[in-house]
Amino acid sequence: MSIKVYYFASLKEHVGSSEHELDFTQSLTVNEVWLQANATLVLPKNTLAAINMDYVDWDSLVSDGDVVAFFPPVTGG
Amino acid sequence: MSIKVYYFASLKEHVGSSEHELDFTQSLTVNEVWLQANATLVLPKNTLAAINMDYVDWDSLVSDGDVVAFFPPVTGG
Amino acid sequence: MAIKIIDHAFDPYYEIQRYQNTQLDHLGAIGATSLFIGTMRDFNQGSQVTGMSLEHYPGMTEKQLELCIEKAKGLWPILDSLIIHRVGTITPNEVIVLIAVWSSHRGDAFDATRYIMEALKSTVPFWKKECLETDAERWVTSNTSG
Amino acid sequence: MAIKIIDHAFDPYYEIQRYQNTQLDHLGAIGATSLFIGTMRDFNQGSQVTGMSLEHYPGMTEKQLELCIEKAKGLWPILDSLIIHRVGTITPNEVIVLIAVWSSHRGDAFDATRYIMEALKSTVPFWKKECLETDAERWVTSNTSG
Repeated sequence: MSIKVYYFASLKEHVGSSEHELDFTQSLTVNEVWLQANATLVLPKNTLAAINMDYVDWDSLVSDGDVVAFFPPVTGG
Repeated sequence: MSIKVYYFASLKEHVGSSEHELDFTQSLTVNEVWLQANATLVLPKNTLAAINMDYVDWDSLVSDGDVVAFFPPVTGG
Repeated sequence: MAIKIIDHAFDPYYEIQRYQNTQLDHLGAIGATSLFIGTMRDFNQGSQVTGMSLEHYPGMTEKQLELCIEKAKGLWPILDSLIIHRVGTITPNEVIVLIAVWSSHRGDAFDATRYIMEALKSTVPFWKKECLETDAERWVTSNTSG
Repeated sequence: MAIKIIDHAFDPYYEIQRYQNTQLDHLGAIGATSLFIGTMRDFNQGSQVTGMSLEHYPGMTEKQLELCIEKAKGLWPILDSLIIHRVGTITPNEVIVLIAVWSSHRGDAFDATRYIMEALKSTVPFWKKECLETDAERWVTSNTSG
């Protein structure tokens, strides 16, 4: 299965990339997606995760075709 | 001593006049001012009183030259 | 800080723009602007309302409005404020009151705007008389709680 | 109900007037309009700030803003609402966000506006990076409480 991963704001700078495309053979959690994509990087605490533009917990399962996003706490308004 | 008395809104209609001029020889409270000016009229409950545009209690004393106002609860905004 | 009593229909956004362009204090420090606009509805307490006349006590109105602002300033660090209130004959959809508060932080602007509105409704000498569809008139006898 | 993300400076009062004149629902029932306008200050956390860039997550931004409004509608009987938020490069005194809520009664408009603003600040994917007087840049790492 194939998913897209997006990074925003300071996390995009931390990762050094705004997106990754990943292919897996088995089902993964959001946390495992982070580890697969960025194994060598420290995960900044408070990092938020979304699947298809909805907030999710880090143990949520991703499905084929999902868009996963990681980003720091939001600071709009 | 001489004072002015103003009435507003429904109280003006109740009294049938928008103002009175009164002359007294001794010191009076706001309540006594109402009785002097409108002895025969029932005082509508919740009527508010002001001296010189500040809210006052009904037992406040009026002084020469004061402007006393009586009016119903306010309904602006 | 400004207080205006107006006896004709006014556009609150035009008034705010004009105030901001000519009189607003502390521009660079302003992070939050909170506005409240009260408009005349076409119904009230179960009846269709076709118009309204708004009486006030000239002089005491301004004095009490200033007191509302002074009290709000004592409670929150607000940078500037503007109150405009209609008097006279009003038709549905016209603006009755505009309250604007400027501050550095949003919580202060929200709190102060609401406080001023509640203080205005309970202390400033305005009185509404409604004209009903039946041509009857009735005094509004008390304000609803906020 | 409308949501707009804008990448250039805008006049909130012009936008509100335009919305009211062309799109506003339930006109005769509206008794209260509450607006909040967030503006960029020239200082933050002890530093002079000369500008800001505002990043967002297109698509998720709109989805989360709609969710803010839906949740507010579930809590208060609001008649209409408008949210406009800036993205891109912003200079001090420019407007960052406009929230407008229309309702029959004032308490609902006040409550819903504040709720939407707090929900926006905690859930909608916008991120601010400030440019300091020293030419340094810094990400804003958390929003202040409201």
